[in-house]
Order: sequence, then C-alpha cells, then structure tokens
Amino acid sequence: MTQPVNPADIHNTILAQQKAEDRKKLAINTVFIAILLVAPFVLYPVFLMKILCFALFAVAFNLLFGFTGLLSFGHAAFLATGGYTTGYLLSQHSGLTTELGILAGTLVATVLGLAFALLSIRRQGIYFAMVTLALSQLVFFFYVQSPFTGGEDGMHGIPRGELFGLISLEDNHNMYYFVLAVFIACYVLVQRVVSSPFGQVLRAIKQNEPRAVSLGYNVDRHKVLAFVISAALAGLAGSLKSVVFQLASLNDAHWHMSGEVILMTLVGGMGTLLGPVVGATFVVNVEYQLSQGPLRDWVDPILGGIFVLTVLAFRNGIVGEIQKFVRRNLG
Amino acid sequence: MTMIFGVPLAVLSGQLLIGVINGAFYALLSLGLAVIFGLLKIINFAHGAMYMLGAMATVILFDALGVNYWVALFLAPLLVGVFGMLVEYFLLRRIAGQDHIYSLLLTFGIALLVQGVLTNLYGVSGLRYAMPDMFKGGINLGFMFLPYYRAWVIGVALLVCFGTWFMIEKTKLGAYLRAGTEDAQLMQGFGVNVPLLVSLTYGFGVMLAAFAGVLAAPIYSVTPVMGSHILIVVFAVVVIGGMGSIGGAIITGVLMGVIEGLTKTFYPPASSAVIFLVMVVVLMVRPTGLFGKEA
Amino acid sequence: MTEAYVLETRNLVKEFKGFVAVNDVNLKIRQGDIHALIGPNGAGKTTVFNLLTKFLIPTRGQILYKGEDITALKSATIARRGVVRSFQISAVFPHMTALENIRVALQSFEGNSYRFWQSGRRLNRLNERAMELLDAVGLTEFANTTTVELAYGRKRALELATTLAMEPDVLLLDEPTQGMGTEDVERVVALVRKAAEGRTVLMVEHNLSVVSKLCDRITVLAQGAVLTEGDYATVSADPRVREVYMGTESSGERGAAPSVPEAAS
Amino acid sequence: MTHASNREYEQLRISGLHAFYGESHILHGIDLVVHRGELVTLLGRNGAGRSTTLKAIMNMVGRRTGSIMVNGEETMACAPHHIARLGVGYCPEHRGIFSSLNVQENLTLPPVVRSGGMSLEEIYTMFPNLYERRFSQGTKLSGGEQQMLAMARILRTGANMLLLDEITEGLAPVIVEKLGDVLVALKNKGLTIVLVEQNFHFAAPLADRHYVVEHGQIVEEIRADELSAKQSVLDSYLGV
Amino acid sequence: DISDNTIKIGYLADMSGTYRDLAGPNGLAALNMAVEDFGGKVNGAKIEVVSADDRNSPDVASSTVRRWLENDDVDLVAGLVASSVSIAVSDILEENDKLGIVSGSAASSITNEHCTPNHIHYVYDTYPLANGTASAVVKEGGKSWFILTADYAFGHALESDVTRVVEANGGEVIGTLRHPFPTPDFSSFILQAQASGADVVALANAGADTTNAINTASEFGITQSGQTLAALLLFLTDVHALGVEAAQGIQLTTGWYWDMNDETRAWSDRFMEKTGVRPTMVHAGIYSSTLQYLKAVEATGSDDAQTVRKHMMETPINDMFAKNGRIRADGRMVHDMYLAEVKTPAESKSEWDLYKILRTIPADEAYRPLSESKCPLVSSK
Ligand SMILES: Nc1ncnc2c1ncn2[C@@H]1O[C@H](COP(=O)(O)OP(=O)(O)OP(=O)(O)O)[C@@H](O)[C@H]1O
Ligand SMILES: Nc1ncnc2c1ncn2[C@@H]1O[C@H](COP(=O)(O)OP(=O)(O)OP(=O)(O)O)[C@@H](O)[C@H]1O
Ligand SMILES: [Mg+2]
Ligand SMILES: [Mg+2]
Repeated sequence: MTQPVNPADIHNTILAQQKAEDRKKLAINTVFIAILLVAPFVLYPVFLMKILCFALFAVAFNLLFGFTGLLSFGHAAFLATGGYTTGYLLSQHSGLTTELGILAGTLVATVLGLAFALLSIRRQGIYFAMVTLALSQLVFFFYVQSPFTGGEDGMHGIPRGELFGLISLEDNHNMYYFVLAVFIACYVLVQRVVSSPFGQVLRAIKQNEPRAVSLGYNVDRHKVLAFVISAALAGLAGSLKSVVFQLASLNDAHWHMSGEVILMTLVGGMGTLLGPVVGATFVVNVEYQLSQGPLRDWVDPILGGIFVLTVLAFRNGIVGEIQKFVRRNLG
Repeated sequence: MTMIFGVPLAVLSGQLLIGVINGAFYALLSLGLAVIFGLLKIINFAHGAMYMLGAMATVILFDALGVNYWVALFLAPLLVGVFGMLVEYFLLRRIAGQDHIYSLLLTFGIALLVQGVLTNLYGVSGLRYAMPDMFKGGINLGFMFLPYYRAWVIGVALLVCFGTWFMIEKTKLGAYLRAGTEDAQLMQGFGVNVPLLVSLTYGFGVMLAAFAGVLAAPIYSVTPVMGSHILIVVFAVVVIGGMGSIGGAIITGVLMGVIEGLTKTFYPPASSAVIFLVMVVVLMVRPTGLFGKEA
Repeated sequence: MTEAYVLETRNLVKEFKGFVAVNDVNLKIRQGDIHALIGPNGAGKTTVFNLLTKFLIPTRGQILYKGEDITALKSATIARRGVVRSFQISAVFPHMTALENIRVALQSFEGNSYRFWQSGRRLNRLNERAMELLDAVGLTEFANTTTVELAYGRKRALELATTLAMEPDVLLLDEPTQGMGTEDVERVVALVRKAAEGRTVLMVEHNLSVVSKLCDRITVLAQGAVLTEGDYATVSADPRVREVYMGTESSGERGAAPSVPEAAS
Repeated sequence: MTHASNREYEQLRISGLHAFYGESHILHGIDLVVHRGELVTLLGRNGAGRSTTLKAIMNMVGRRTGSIMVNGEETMACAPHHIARLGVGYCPEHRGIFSSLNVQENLTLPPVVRSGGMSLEEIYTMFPNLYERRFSQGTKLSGGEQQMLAMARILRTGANMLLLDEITEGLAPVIVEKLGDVLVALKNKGLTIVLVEQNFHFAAPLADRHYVVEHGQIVEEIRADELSAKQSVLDSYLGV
Repeated sequence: DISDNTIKIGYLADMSGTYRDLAGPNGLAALNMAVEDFGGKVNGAKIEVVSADDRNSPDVASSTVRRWLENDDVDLVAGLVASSVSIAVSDILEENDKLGIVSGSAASSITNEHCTPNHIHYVYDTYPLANGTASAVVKEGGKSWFILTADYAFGHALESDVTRVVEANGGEVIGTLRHPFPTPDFSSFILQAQASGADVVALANAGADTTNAINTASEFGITQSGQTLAALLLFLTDVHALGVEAAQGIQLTTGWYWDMNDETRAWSDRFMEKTGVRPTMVHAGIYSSTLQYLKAVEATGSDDAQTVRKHMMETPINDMFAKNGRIRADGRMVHDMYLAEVKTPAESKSEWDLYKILRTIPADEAYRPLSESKCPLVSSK
C-alpha cells in the first residue's frame, strides 16, 4: 500500500539536487584552478607541464573508457601522432606559430581517430580493445620505420617558438600558462560533453546498448563521435607535450603508453571527471620520484605493486574511493 | 631450381616448416591464455611473466641443484603452476566478478613485479642454458637442416595442445569449467567447488606457459624480460582465433607462425606488424575472431 | 487494401542452422487493435518480434509497415519510424535513475543527441513528461532511485514506461506482465489499455486473463506457424489451441480462484 | 520411517535472518521452519525479499547474519557448494542457463548430490521441447524453454529440498499444469519444496503452508486449511 | 672557482630495462670508484653523486636532467645509454651550458649531426665497431657478406658502415635482411642467411637480438656449414650469457677488455669485489671518463663546463682504459679499439675468461675521420 506521492514534489527535489551539484562542481573547479595557477611558483614548471599533458591524455581516454564504456588499447597512437606531427611541422617550417603547429597535430590525430573509429567501432568489448591495439601497433611500426620520426633516436630540438607569433614560449612560465589554459579549456569541455545531451546518450549506450538501439539511437555514430573527440584531445596532449619537452619519441607510440593511460585512469578513478587528472599526477610523480631515489633500480616492481594494491584495495580509484567515502559518511 | 616469387622452393619449404615450429610455440602460449580467458575471464597479462618464470626456473634449477632438462620439463611448470595458484588464491580471487579490465591491471602489476625482482637478481643479459646432449645436432631434410630440438618442440607442443583441447571440450570437467565461467555462483550453488576449480584452472593455464618456457630455455635467450616481448603477439593470436576458443587458439597459433614465417621470407620488415594486420582484417570480417562464438 | 493493416508480414521465415523457428508466417495487424500473439513455449513469438524490429534478419519473406516494405531497414530506423518494442528480459539502463531512463527515451525526439557542447540541463524540460509516464506506471516515488536497486517487477514497469515514451505508432510488448505482482498486473493492464488509444499494440502474453481482457484479436503460433487467428472467444474455443497451449483449465484463465482473481503468471 | 515422523523432521529452520546487498539491508529477521516432505510457498509483493531469502539460504547474497539450519546443521559458515551437497537444489529466478553448453550439457551439468533423482529419459518425457532442442545452445532456447530447463536440471541431482523461484514464469498454461503435477509427484516422493510464486492460483492447491513476506520479514503464516478464513488478510498483503 | 664548493655528478642510466647490465647500477659503482680515487674531494670541494633511472625514456630523462641542471646545480651528467636519451640530454646540456659524458650509447650521430659543445662521447660508437670487425674479417678471406640488420636507425647505421668497409676492402655484400626489433626467434632469418651461401653472416643488431641470433646460428650449425659469424656489437655480458659453447669463434670489436694487462686486471678485481661481475667496456669507460673529468677540475680549479672540456681536450688520456686517448673537437673520444675473438670452451679457463685479443686497431684507423664529420663544431675550428 503505497503512500500517495506528489510528482511535483519529487521533481522539485531532483531539481534542487541538480543545483547543489552544479554549485559543488563550480566550487571544486575553482579550487582546482586556483591551485594550478600558483603551482609553478612552488613546483618545477616543466614537471608540472608534464603532469598536465598526461592529465589531459588521461582525461581524453576516460571520456571514451569511463563514460562510453569503450576500452581503447591504442590511445598511444594519437598521443604520438599529435607529437610527431606538431614536432615535424614546427621543426621544418620556422614561420609556423606554435599554436598552429599544435592545431595541426591535433587535427591529424583527429583524422587518425576517425579512421580508427570507423575500423573498430562495430567490434564489442575485448575485441574492440584488441582492434585498437592492433591498429596502434601498425601505427607504431610505421613510426619506427619512417625517417621523419628519427626512429628510436627520436625527434629532437623541436622549437617552442612563439604563441601567436608574439609571446615567447621559451620561457617556462609562459609555456606553463599556455599549457594550463589549453588544459582547463579541454577539461571544461569534457565536463560539458559528459553532462550534455550527447553525454546522456553515451551513458545509456554504456549501460545497455541494445536498449539504446531500440530507442532509436544510432549507437555506432555516437560512439564514433566520442572516439573522435577523445582521439583529438589525446592528440592535443601529444602536441603540447612535444612542444614542452621539445622532443617526440617512440615511447609515446608504444603500447606500454596505452597501458599507462589505463593505469592512470584507473588509479585516479575511471568514470569520474577529476580521477584521470589525479591518476596522471600520481603515476607521473611516483615514477619520477622513485627513479631519482634510493629505490631507483626497483621502479618497475614498485609500480607493479601499486597496481596490484590499487586493484585489490581501492578499485574505484583515488577519486572514486573519496567520493564513496563522502557519500557514505556525509551524504 | 623451382622459384616462387623469386624464392627457391627449397628455401620456402624450410620457411614453412620453421613457421609451423614457431606456430607450435604460439599455440602452446596462446592456449594457456585462451584457457584462462575463456574459462576465468581473466585477461592474463602475467602470461608472459609465467613463460619467463618457466624458462628461468629451468636454468636456476639446473645451476643450483643440477636438475636436468627432463625433470625440469615437469618440475618447472609444476612450480610455476603452484605459484599461479597462490597468485589466484591471494590476489585474483579478490576481484572475481569485476570487470575484465581489473584482471588485466592486476596481472600486469604482477608481471611488472615478478619481472622487476628477477631483473634485479639476475640482470637482463640472460642466463645460459646448454642444449641437452641428446638434442644436439639435427637431420638434413634436403631442403633444410632441422635441429633435433625443433622437431621435439613441434611434436610435444602439439601433443600438449591437443590433450588440453580434449580435456576442456570433451570432458565433464571441461563442462564444469565452461559453466563456471558464466555463472560461478550458480555452479557453486549446484555443489561444485568452484573456487578450487578456478585455482586449478589458473594454475593449469600458467603451467602451459611455463612449459613453453622450459621448451624455450635451450634455444632462446633466457632473460627476465623474455616474456614481455612475446606477450602481445600471443594476445593477438588468441584474439584472431576468437577469445576463449580453445581449438581456435591452437589452430590460429600454428597459422600465425606460418604467416609470420612467410612474411619473414618475402618482406621481413613487416614480420612483426603482419600479425596485427591479420588481426584487423580478421576482425573486420569476423567480429569475434576466426573461431569465436558469435556474441 | 493493405492500407487497413498497419503492420503486415508476408511469408516470413526464420531458420537457425536448419531449425525453422518461424515458418511462413503471415500476420496482419489492423490499425488501432490490441493484437496478441500467443502460443506454447518455443513457438516463435519472440523470434517474430525480433524479426519485426530487425534484431534478427529474416531468412525469407517481407515485412510491411503502413504498406511500405521495411524489410531492409535497420533497427534504429524502424524504431524512429514508430515501431518500438519492449524486451522479454528486462532492459533498462541500470545506473541511471528511473527519471533518467525515461528521459533517454524522450530525448531521442529532441534531435540533440549529438550536441556534445550543450548543457545537460536542457534535458530538464523533458522532466514533466517523464514524471507523467512514471506516475502512470506507479513509479513516481522511485523517480530518483537508481534502477539497479529496483525490484524486478518495477524494472519491468519502468521499461514499459520507457517504451511508451517513444510515442510509438505500433507498440510491441513481449510479456509485459511477466514477473509482476497482482497489483502491478492490474496497473499494466490499465496502462496498456490507455496506451493503446490511438495506436496499435502487438503483444506476447502468457497470462490469459490479461489477453482476454485486453485483446481485440489473437494469433496463435505453434511450432513456428500460425495455428489459428480470431478473437478470444473463437480462439479459446478451438480444441487445437486448448491442446497445445491452454491445457485443460476450463476457463483458460489462471487465477480463476474466486477470491484471488488474476494472479499473474 | 513413517510418514508422520517425516513430517516432524525439520528440514529447514531459519531464525533471525538478515541479509544485505552491499549497503542495502534487504532481509530484516526472517524466521521460518519447513518440515520434511512439506511444500511451503513464500508470497509477497515485488521486492518483498522472497528471492533474497532463497539466495540467502544458498549463501549467495552479500552478507548474512542469523541462523540457517539445513537438516539440523548450521550453514551460516558454509560455502554454497557445501550447502548444495546437503541436498539442496536451487532454481534461480533468472534461470541461469549456460550459453557455452548445449541443452543436454546444461541438463547434466549439476552434480548428483544424492541418489534418487530423475533420469534423463524421465525428464525428456516430461519436457519434450527440451528433447527436441537438446543439441542447441542453452541460451538459444525460447524464454519458456529456458525456464523448463532450469527446473529440469535440478530434478536430476536427487536433491531432497528444492528452492524454486518463480518457476511458472513465462510458461504456457499447459506446461504450468504439467509442472503442478510434477510438484505433486515430488512431494509424494517425500521431497521438501520451498516455492516462491506470483501465480497464486498455481501455488494454492499444492502448498501445505504459505508464508507472507513483506519488507524482508515474515508477516503472516497461513496453513492450507486456513486459506479461506484468512483470505482477506492475504488479499490485503498482496495488494489485490 | 667551484660553485657551492661541491662537484655534483649526476649518473643517469637505464637501471632496470634492456641496457641495465652493460651500464646500470654497476656503472654507478664504477663511477663511485673514480670518486673514491679522489678521496671524495677535489681541490677541497666535496664530490657528490646523484643518480637516476632514465627508464629509457627521453621524457623522463629530460625532466630529470633539467631539474638537475636548473635546480640542483649538477655539474656533470654521466652514464647515458639509450641514444634517444643521450641526444635529448645533450640538447638540455647545451641550453644550460653544462657538461655531459656519454658512455653507453652506440649511435655515431651523437658526435656527428647531434654534436654540441657540451658533451663528450667516450667509449665506442658504431663506426669503429663496423670498421674493426669488417675489415679484419674481409682481410682474413671473408669476401662475400650477408648482413642481418635490426630494422631501426642503429641497425641501419651499422649496416651502411659495414657495407662501406667491406666494399672498400674488396669484399662484397651479397644480401641484407632487415629484421624487426625485437625478434624473439631468428630461425627463419638464420635459414635465409644459410641459404645465401655467403662467407660471412654479420649481425648488425644488439642485446637480446644478437644473443638470440647467435644461439640460433649455433643450433642450426651455421659455422659447421663453413660460414663465419660476425657480431658487430657484443658486450662482455652478452657473451657471458651466451656461453663460450654457443659463442665460440665469433669475432667482434671492443673498446676495452678486462683481461688485457695487469692494470686492467687490477681495476677489474676491484670492480668485481664491489659488484660480483667483471666490467664491460662501458663500466670501464664510465670510470675512466669520470676520473679524467675530476682531473680536469683539479687542474683548472673550475667546474665551468667549457673550461673543463677545453682542458680535457688538451690533455691526452692515459689510464687503465685508454692509452693516448684524446677528445676531438666534435666531442668524440678516440682511442685504440681491439679486435677480439670469443674463446673456445677448451681455451676458456674461467667464467669470465671469454676473449682473446687478436689485434689492436689504432685510434685513427678506428673512428670516423673528422674530415667526414657533419658536426658544425668541426668546420668552425
Ligand atoms: N538464436 C537462435 N538460435 C537457434 N535457435 C533459436 C534461436 N532463437 C530462438 N531459437 C529457437 O527458436 C524457437 C522459437 O523461439 P522463441 O524465442 O521465438 O519462442 P517463443 O515463442 O518466444 O517462446 P516463449 O514463450 O517460451 O518465450 C525455440 O525453439 C528456440 O529454441
Ligand atoms: N543484487 C542486488 N543489489 C541490490 N539490491 C538488490 C539486489 N537484488 C535485489 N535487491 C533488492 O532487494 C529487495 C528484495 O528483492 P527480491 O528479489 O528478494 O524481491 P522479491 O520478493 O523476490 O520480488 P520480485 O517479485 O521482484 O522477484 C528489492 O528491493 C531489490 O531492489
Ligand atoms: Mg519468448
Ligand atoms: Mg523474486
């Protein structure tokens, strides 16, 4: 015997919840941006930029994996393609301004993303992961053998150049704020995408694909779009990275990199917005700090141990576990 | 001399045979992977490490205790199998029923751990293992010189593959395993000791890898990283065959050995890319691999 | 002539590796009818549904919708044309709230599903209609509940509401009352009746009391082929139907015990 | 072994059973007793916790507290396969047909836990559909056929206590009727049956007693002979 | 004047990956031996050593080195193995005008198109490897060659160097075959090499590829069928891993061998005491280069990169590693190289008794002449 309930009341509660969520999101974003703005005065800017590049890469990956349910095992291909394209163009054409070089790198990665997507999107689950892996391996072999990448020696001496032909990016602080601006723009974009009408459909597809089909959605096309956005952002991360470090190397194209971005996302918390950022920060830091310290011969086994621990003890990732904790104790 | 695309027939036959031999290796390795994925839905990224452990154990047992090849052929897989069961019992079991991706991450972590520890203990240059005396030399087949050891590899690998296939596809135990994969809880509700079954299966799967490792010890350079290189190729083989298809893994293993061998003859630079190319093409045409069950 | 029929199949055949699941079926569904498809287990009812919505590809035969051949169209296209189905096994988006589930369905009419740059708050304008639909299936109080947490019967109710949100011309319901308690069955019967106003419903249902109350016309399938067709009285009087399907129950309605009417199957 | 003494034998005793799925507390202290050879139903609305009670008996829920005695043996600490070995056969709500096995393999899958189960022939005679489709993949069966298969396979194991969750769901009336006959036959053989049913018309003539479950608790116990007297109470619980 | 009154040396190398054994943690031990020889102090300034794993990644390496140079006042970056890392680091060194000594890399481009005034390439590169082995083998009658090349820049460089040397000496390359990197199984390639009928099968690859190829060659009886196997880059650790059984008779070029004279043996004994293994040429080179660096600091009393480098270039190197070695304008340290042959099981007396030195290749003959250099530092001088 159900209590009579008023739909309007329930609806209002839901709207109020949404408002509260928006406020919370805004607050978190603000704090987060504030921290990033002052960070280079405390920490070494190049290292911070490295973190931002990988964070962007992980955010891009998570859009596909965490929010669409597609596990790409080939995202390294986009990172590398962005990096190599931008690096090559900036090295070869001294007239090119940096932002155009980065744009071009992103564009080529986007096109490659579209190609990957069209070839892989109809495959399900683990097969999808494996087709993307195979495609990215083919891209890897291409880069190994193409002369323009410098093979395993890598591409070096990429000029940072000038932003809009005006602001010198040789200066680490200028470079940092440029990278930060791009990162924030992308992060906000992804936040938007996830909650957009499109994002809702992605969620639906992730949870029950046949049902989404029966509701009249062209599931493949939605997935392709998500894939392409993700590839574009991953390519952008690679482009930025090549400008920051002034080099592009095969490490970025190797399948280990595709694995690493999965790890970053999972460690941070997949399907959460902040998770990949936290995960990237964590993984990059651990690797870097360990390789400097007394345990430097043991980086790999320690990383291995961290992954084991993550999976066993906090599967939802750092952010996911915090959210869970907050929900349980405060909500 | 008969030529085929500019390659003498004799050379080609030799390459085909070599392809089959390598294929037998792939079959053995991908079989273990397919058993573990097919039956436990674990994406075992530690498979390469288990292969490596098999080879390392062979060498270490010999150096430390003088254990000979024949004993190692049983002992090394057994030890690795027990190690695998411990890994399953203490680690993998805790993530049963979670998304595949967690098993991938966990086993990847285990592989890094094992590999890293052994690298620090034994270095990366490799350990020396002498070919058992009875396998020294070979026979001249006319078109090529076939070392006895390679002949042995092909025979024993295919035998083990067939035996495994039979056990899983044709016996009651196999039916338990297949059903347990789909709904372990219900199987347990029927009175089957699923946890034990899972341990044994994982142990068995990695034993197959370790067995391949023992076979590899006399002919390949035995190093802590030997498994990580071969890992994704073996994954590709399993995927082409259809994840979880036991027979598919075996047949595809041999097939890929041959295709790779032919590429090594006609256009060697592409020989490591070719498997991935085949994979893309196969999955275009057959979304669940050559022998995969349709979704 | 065909105009009178909104949905029609001609010599529809589906074979699975030599096994004929649907054998030369000619269905004619009249505009505005509630049409039931009944028959013993394994008769091919779900398969027919799957063929109509192209979740399976017919081996042979034609499917006509409003006189137009739709045999070659894809699932999603057919759904957008107005032929929408619900599933036999409950199909919901488990990690969305009930409200969000409905909104996903309503959203497919908005034409904004590729707008990744727009705010999701735009979808709030769908809430009112969504709440109406939830209310109609008695799920108002669960609007903000994540769907996994709903009991099976409520999931079915939610699924039905989602399907109705599609404003279909033709509604295909596969055992809509399966797994529901008595009170829910009542509600669903009322709901289907309401939903059927101005549209056509084709349903598979084993609960004969529901069939008898709701349906204008009934087709009985057995072993993949049409056994007979007609209204409830005609069909239930047919001895062949009694033999293969209804059994010996005098009324053909389960739940005939006087004080416990219409218990659901 | 007389019929009467059998009746007194407590095949199942549940006391103070609480069960949880992760955070959510589903059962709030279930108490019930089933004697050997009895057929008892659990009635209630959707979501009342009937399926959960059966799962809890099999140790298939997240967490449990309280006590469950099967054949006089405490099973709270037992793994599910031990419980099955005590002679418990469980037919789940969602059938659990294995897609990697064909129909016959599905049927012969559950290990025999006691002697006295039905033979394959007997089962095929009872469900000719299954015989016809015996070599096709389990999940390619129609919904109703899967339901038959799920029920049939535990009849083979010789379990002497059956936990059956909504077994008439999605079955054609003829089959339902046949199932009724089967349950009567099983009861006559001395099997104990706990039946979760929505189809009260099916359950009423078969059951010795009914328990009404609401919000994870037993709120009413009704013997078959009290049925007509307590009809109105029952109706109000079931929301008729 | 020495900044902060400390000399800080950063040792950057692959500590855990493929190049671990030839440099790695033991390279750090060698470096510390040089510091010890100075008593931990030079001109009263403390010598401090920091170290890091480059993880064979130019990214990781460049973050590390940037911080070392920009924040931590590191004066010398030593180690440096993977060529991608060495090139990336040399760019940063130049930007910050600090000094680096590359001891582990093989790429000859490091002092050719990638040369900078801020780094020195110490132990060896592909040029003398090809030069030494190829000319020696051709002279011994190996006229027709089949080259098995690792399909990446390093392999290609070796291949073209070898081809040049073979042809210059009157031999002929009758076939080349590019194998992917890494290749776990070489039987197919060995079979093709065998079928080619060439006198010499040369391995233009490194590490596990080389050891796998040699293993397989021995299994398939390449040498029994009359062909000579020439490995172009083979470290002592590789030969140790292969064992003399499989590797016997292989000719190779090395920059140094532990068992050449009393001086090398004495140092190797010291090294072995610390590490448990015999040193490779890279280990010895790390020791020697650090020693020379510290001597230069001592002599000039400065830690300024250019001052120190200038002094190092002006001073001939004479220690247990090299006799009359010198650092050229392009940063290449040239010294005598040695043609060695792996001993047979009968000849090998102990675990590490692996080579016999056949011939000394004089420095000027071994390395790429400056006249062929593409390094801008050379033409400006
Ligand atoms: N994909 C398939 N492959 C092989 N056989 C199939 C497949 N799908 C259905 N069948 C078979 O086709 C027949 C018809 O199945 P269908 O699901 O249409 O029955 P149904 O009438 O809906 O029955 P129910 O009332 O039990 O749901 C069954 O015998 C079933 O075993
Ligand atoms: N896996 C689960 N996780 C969380 N909650 C669950 C789960 N399964 C069931 N529940 C919840 O437990 C409660 C009882 O469910 P149960 O399935 O036992 O109900 P029931 O009485 O069998 O009803 P039904 O007629 O729907 O089968 C419901 O509220 C349901 O939402
Ligand atoms: Mg059906
Ligand atoms: Mg239930």
